[in-house]
Amino acid sequence: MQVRVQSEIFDMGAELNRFAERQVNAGAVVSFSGIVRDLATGGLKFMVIEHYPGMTEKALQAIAEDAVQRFQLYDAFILHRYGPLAPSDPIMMVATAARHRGDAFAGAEFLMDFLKSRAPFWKKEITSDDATWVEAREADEDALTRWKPDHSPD
Amino acid sequence: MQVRVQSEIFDMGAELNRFAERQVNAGAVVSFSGIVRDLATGGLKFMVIEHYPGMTEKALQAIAEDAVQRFQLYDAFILHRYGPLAPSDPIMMVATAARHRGDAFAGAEFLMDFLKSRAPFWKKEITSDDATWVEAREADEDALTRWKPDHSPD
Amino acid sequence: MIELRYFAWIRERVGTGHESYETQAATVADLIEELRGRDEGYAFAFSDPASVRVAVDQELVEPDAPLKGAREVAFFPPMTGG
Amino acid sequence: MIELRYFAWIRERVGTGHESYETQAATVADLIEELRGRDEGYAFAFSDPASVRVAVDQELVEPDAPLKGAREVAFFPPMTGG
Repeated sequence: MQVRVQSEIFDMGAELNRFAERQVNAGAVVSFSGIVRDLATGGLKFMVIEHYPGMTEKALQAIAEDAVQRFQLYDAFILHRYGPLAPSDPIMMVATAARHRGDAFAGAEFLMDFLKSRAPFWKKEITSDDATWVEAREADEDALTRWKPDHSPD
Repeated sequence: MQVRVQSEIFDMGAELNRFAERQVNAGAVVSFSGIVRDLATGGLKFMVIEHYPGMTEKALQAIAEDAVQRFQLYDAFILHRYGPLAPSDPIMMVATAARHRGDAFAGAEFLMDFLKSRAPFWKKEITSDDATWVEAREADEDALTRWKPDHSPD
Repeated sequence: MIELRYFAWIRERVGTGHESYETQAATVADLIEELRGRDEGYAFAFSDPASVRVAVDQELVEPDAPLKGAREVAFFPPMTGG
Repeated sequence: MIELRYFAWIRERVGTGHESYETQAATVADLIEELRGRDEGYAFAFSDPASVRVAVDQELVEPDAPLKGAREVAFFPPMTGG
């Protein structure tokens, strides 16, 4: 299990390969990568991600451990950037390894849902004449309910 | 949209990067990679994958088109190998790109579910003293039902 | 003449990957019944119809699919890719 | 003394990222109420309690969480990573 927080850009393919090469006998590897999108109106100059050093690493570690235990993953990986990011830059990625694909997919979705709403990162979008904090989407908070123990899965 | 069928080994990280670089303004990229596992008893020497040239490419193309339309994906990619594969070799991968993560994940799971049970590939496991065709898992056929229109999603 | 194709253990039991075959069978199920009568290998290959999948001209079909106009019929076990 | 930390637009409204602060407040909610009274910046930062998240010693807590023994309390808007 590995979590990393860095300002530097990263190579998602190289990270995926490193993750997959660490695995022993996992049949399924899933990755998710988040990428800086331009605004609907166009004109995004860059994005700035603020985080809470210290708490961030602990939160990511806890989320990764939780995913590994819940879905009997062989391994989980979380990488998240902070600081200024250009449009089309990778923001973050997660990867999971499991015996079968169902657990690898569920584990990756779980990582993303918790990372979105429970890890201390905040995005700000900078255009040539404006700087706006991204608002949390209600859908992201709602996504957490599906992982509650009393929520019967489909 | 791209589908590829090949006997050569491939580099999943390089494929993921090529796929991601083709995208314009996708916020979410998901990949799944399937890897040759050793048998529970150990002793897998290699795996052989047989396929149905001609039908394979058509089936994969149809599955990719279906996924793009259902989940409004920006793009989908399927790569599957055939012939002899060594333990811990990558067997296949899929990738999806979408605006938001939910569609990218659902699209990738859809690709996998249909590829497993609707694309003409057959796996044979070769040990030093045996050669056994892998049996289809009932769970794989069952997985398709969740994508039926009358099946209300969770 | 229809081109018949066999894959995986159905191919191994039949003993060939493809052959040209003359038939008056109206449906896939009729053709399977006919093939079963050819010899022990075919009988073994088609002994459990539930584990035989069929494609007509490279499209998956059900056993009651008609054969009229078909150029290629393929028989194989449930698929195990991915 | 508790170390207070502020992030994102709460930090911008308060005007600082961190400060040491002396308080007798028993709970997080009491502390927020106290901070709101300090000046216009704090009042603005905490004007909508529903959009304030709080961590005590780097663990997310609810507003009724006690402050006894806390070394670090952080205030921030709903998180938007990923």
